Amino acid sequence: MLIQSILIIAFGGAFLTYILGKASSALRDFLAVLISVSLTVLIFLAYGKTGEIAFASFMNLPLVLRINHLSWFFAIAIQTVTTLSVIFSLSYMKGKERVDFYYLMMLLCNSAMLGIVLSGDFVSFYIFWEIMSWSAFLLISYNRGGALYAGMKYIVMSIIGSMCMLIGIMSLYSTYGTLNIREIHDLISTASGEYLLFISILFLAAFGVKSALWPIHVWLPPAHSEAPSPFSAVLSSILIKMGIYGFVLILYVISGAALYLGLGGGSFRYILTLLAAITIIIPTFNALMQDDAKRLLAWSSIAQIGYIILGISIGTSLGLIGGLFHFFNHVAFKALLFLAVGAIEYRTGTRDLNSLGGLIKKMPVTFIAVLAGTFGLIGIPLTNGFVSKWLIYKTLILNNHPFLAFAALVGTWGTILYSYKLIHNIFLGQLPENLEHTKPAPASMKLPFIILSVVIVLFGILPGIPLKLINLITASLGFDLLNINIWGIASESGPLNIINIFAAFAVALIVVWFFFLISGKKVVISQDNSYAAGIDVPKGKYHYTVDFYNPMFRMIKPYFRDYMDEFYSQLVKALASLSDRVRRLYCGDLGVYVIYIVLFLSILVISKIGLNLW
Amino acid sequence: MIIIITSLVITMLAGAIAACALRDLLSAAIASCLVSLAAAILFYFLQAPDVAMAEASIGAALVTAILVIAIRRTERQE
Amino acid sequence: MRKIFSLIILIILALGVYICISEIPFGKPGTAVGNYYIEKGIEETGAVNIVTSIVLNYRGFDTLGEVTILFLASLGLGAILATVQNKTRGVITPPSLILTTACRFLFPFILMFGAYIFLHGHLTPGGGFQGGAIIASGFLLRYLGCPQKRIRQSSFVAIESLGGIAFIIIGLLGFTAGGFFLFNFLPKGVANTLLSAGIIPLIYIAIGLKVGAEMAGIIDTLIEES
Amino acid sequence: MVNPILLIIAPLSAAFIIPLMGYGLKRIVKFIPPLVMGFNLVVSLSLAPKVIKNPIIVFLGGFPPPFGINLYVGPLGILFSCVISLVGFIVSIYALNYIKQGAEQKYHALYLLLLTGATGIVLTGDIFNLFVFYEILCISSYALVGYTGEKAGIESASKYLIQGSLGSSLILIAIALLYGKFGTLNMADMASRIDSVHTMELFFPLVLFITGMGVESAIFPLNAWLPDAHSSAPSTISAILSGIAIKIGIYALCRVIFTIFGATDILQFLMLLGLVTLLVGEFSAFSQDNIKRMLAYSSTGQIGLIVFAMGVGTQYGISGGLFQFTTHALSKSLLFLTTGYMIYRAGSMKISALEGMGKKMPLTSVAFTIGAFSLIGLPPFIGFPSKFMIVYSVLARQSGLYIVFLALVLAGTVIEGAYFFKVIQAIYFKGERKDDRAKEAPLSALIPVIILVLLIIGIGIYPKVLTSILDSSAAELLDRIGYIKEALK
Repeated sequence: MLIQSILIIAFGGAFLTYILGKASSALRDFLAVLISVSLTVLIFLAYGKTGEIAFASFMNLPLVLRINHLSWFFAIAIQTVTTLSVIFSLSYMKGKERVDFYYLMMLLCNSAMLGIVLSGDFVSFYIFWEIMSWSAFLLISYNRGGALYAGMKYIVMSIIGSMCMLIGIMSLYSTYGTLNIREIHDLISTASGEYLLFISILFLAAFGVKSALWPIHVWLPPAHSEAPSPFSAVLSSILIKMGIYGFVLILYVISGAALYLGLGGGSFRYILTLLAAITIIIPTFNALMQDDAKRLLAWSSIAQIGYIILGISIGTSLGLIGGLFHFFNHVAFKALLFLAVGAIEYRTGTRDLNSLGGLIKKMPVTFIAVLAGTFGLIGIPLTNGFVSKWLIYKTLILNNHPFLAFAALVGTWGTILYSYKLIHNIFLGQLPENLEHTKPAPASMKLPFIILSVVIVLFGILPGIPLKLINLITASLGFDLLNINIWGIASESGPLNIINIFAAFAVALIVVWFFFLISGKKVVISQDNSYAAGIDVPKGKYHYTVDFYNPMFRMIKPYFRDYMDEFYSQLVKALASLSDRVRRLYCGDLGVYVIYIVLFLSILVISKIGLNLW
Repeated sequence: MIIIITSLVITMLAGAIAACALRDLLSAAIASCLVSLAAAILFYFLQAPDVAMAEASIGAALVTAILVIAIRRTERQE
Repeated sequence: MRKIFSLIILIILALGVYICISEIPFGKPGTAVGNYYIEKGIEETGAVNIVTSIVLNYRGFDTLGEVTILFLASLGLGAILATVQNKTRGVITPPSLILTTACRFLFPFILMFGAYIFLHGHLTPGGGFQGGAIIASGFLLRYLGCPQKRIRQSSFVAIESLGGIAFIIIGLLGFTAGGFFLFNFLPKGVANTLLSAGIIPLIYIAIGLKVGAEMAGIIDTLIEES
Repeated sequence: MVNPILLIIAPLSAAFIIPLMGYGLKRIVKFIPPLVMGFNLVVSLSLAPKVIKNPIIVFLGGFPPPFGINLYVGPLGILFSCVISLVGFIVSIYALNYIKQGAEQKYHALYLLLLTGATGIVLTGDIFNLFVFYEILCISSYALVGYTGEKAGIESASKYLIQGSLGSSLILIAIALLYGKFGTLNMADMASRIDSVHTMELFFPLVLFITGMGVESAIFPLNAWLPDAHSSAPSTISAILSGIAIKIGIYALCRVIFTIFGATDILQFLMLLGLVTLLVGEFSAFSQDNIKRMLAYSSTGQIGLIVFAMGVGTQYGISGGLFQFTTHALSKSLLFLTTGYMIYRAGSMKISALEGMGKKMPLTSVAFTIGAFSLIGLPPFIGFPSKFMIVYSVLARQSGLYIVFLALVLAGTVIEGAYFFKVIQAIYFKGERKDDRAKEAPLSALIPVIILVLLIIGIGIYPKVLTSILDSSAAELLDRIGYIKEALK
């Protein structure tokens, strides 16, 4: 009953918000927040519940909703981010056009995502999946201009993905006569290896598109950067994670670890981990080259997805825990970063890294938030990102994957570089003249920052809280329960104790602080000092955030073009010219049309007489 | 009997080819009238007087008249 | 190029059709239904002309459809031409006196002949369509011979519609009387007399008038516009 | 019980009456089509439950089947007749205010005759009668395409006429050949005499049938008339042509192939034909900048999908094809109706002229979006269950070749999605951000649009309303023996 009410409130609330928005905008804002918050509460209440309810039927197939640890875990992440984004939107969307529509699509997308994780059979999964796809499309296109192209790219790739999924689902249905996930899991052990591989590849394509796995990631950077910022947060932190959910679903819930590891003689796993490693490296360095803050974050999202998939695809308990935990952490810090960039864009009107700078004094709370976010992103100890990355490294090392571990490490170096670029170009350095009067972010934007920052640090210090739940999830997927305490993992296969790290960190901090204390008094060094040798420079002209990392670009640029994107554009161009050529068959000349009819008739006749085809 | 039928069929064929080949539309219309007329006679010999009557009055007379009127509205040459 | 191409296709098609048709035995028609019509036709419908009995009784519904097609043709022509607005009338050379007089003289006879054909449709070859066409050719002659004289379009339209409605009403009367649409509910009468074959003469009258009006209407529309 | 003959007679007699009303009753003429189609809709719906159990055979003139003409009112016929009268009803409401120029009365009469023809085709049990109604359908559509009197309309109407009559003549020859062979015109009787062996005597008529009916049902490469005709006709007519007329061609084709010939060995060919039609249609639509031409090409694609599903040849596949037929009838008429007033307001058929319509005509734009989503097959609209059924039926054949076919079909769907989403973006997110005052379509246009939207969403969420009639229709198509038995009882 609880699950049904969650979905009913989610969908009903979305439409109610839209209708109410026609009457009063204040009421609409209030309702949107109310619905999101109450959904969060409801989902919280559902913690620990497991169950399955058939709520309707579609083409003689029962549609089933089910809740378990896995779906609760994803649902709470979804709902938290949406709630925070909606709160963020209150001031962000003020005075823009079609705000009713914006809220409708935001809440609809949220409801669909909740539906995805709560559905217990593949038909409802697919239905919610598609609703999510098109509502996200409408929101990505919202900003007009370049957003149209981004939306187009997104929806076309997403349809291709869902068509693959449709084939996969229908194939399962025609083979097993049921689409209930639990029943399929019971039946699938009888499947032949080839069939399982076929299904897995189809689902890999479907979920890979959504989670932006290389080489089918090209929709993501434009879509994330062009969407309205609150929705970028939703896109990056949870919408693409629906692909991760799908991976977990198909690899562990449906097939189970044993079957998955044996898929195609183990080559499937091998290819998946390889793809994940590529997904880490290439996008990381692409992110480095971006000048648009949101595009940078978008590329970074792809790279982080690579970590998650890498963790999941290794196929051990620790890896899965690491992957799922990294998913959760990425939700937190990527949502935070996108919202922060949204706040900066809201206040300054730009997100071009070359024209920002020195905002640390103007927007201190935002700075702290971005700092927390980037620390998490890099994986600096005492943030949650550290724990999950630690777990993933540990898995890779324990399972003898030196190259993959190296790839992950390279990815982290890159992450440090672009994170620094982000934080430096926005907050440090020289404040451009036109940004002198920047106001701090409004309260409704600060609230999400604070909450998410707290989450990042809290789970960095006390990783046991989420790990306990994740451990339950992996246990329900057939892995052994690990011994988890509040500070980390106590089992011998991957010991992790935050207290030790905390202690080491504290000691280091004290030492540094001590040296800092004894090193004498504080000298304020003006920008002119370090930059122009004390001579006055005209303000605004020497903005040294422009072309950050320029020497490095020159080095890596030839290797890190987005080859896949170019490939797809060529493909689309070829298809367009083909379609133009096909269209020319209808040339408007009646004589030719009559020839077509005669030709058709003669082909039919010949196929019998000459070729004896039928 | 067979001679009559054969000659009628040949007339029909000739009329049809002429209707296609002639560039003067009026002549083509008359040629197609010839086809109908021959067909009507053919029908009569094939013991279908009802069809023959219909063919004669509609195919030979009315359709030709309509074609001629239509040609008068447009151009005479193809 | 295109001509050669289409010629080649046509030759191939002709060859194919020839091979197809050469395997079909012509001249030996299957007569599953035909024999029944010949045997039982007069008895069941009262019409001596078997063709008529088939056209109007066994397959009366087809005839209704065919009548509708004709109706459609004139309606469609009217619809399309009604909006085309170029009434640049060519100079009409008045026909000679002899022609005019002959037309006037012949016109009623042609009408009468047409009426005869559709009235005797159930007895002799012919029927509504043929009679109607002959009537229309009378009108054609009149238009050619005396171009000044015109008949109001609307009267043609009215006759068309009334003819169609009459057909349907007769059908519906059969439905109420016998339970079947187009049921031959009237007494069959004695074969070979004018008042026989039940509803067949009635329908033929309707069809004859209708077809005549339609054809004449089409010609009228075309001439009007030219 | 209402006699199904009324389904044909009512619109026919109304069409005959309309010209008589030219004097004085001119105003009420336009209310006749909605009235008659409403009546037809009620009759068809009331017949549906009975027909699913037992088909109704109606003798015309009181002669039993092989000798007279009969109507075979089975589930298939009633399904089609329901859709025809539904779409006809909705479009005729739309036409109340939309049709203003030209010979208005004649338009309404022609419109009714078109629907008469369509209903006649699906209900009749006699091949020649089918041909007669087919001609009624075709000729009225020729006339309606050109009825506005514009040059483009007349040109495309005459092209349509020439190609259509070529097709009709082929059908006539085929019927003549069959009649010469079997001496009967009744479909059931003919079916009972056709041996399962395919000799040349049967092959040639079959080929002629496929070609002839392919012209009307817009199978590639016989569909060259379609884009011209659909784009130059008034929007109501485009909706009817696309929603009904071409589907009737498919019906006739299926009736001939499945019921008369029982030709299961050409099903794979049919699938291939559908696939090619689909791909060509979608590709051509992809590079269109004229919205109506785009919709027209998309109709070709959808026809391809329907033919493809019919070619699967299983009960489920045919149900899926019929479901897709319903989907397309509803969605495509919705699309044409909504674009009708958009074009009227924008003054151009270019897609770029529709920019900013989301602001100017919000309801119409939403309806357009829903129609497009439904055609692409997105849930929760009606297009989804139909696509679901088709995909399932193909995969249920468990054959590698079929999976390749299916992948190509779905690739076509992706292309379709691409161009529809482009239009949706143009409607909502392109153009100046001017605050134009909303200038919505009139109420008489909104009501039908809203009805269609409700149907699309309703059936999309609860497809069960259709499944029983779809299943029994598919069974009727597949069960030749049953058909023969019922018809010749």
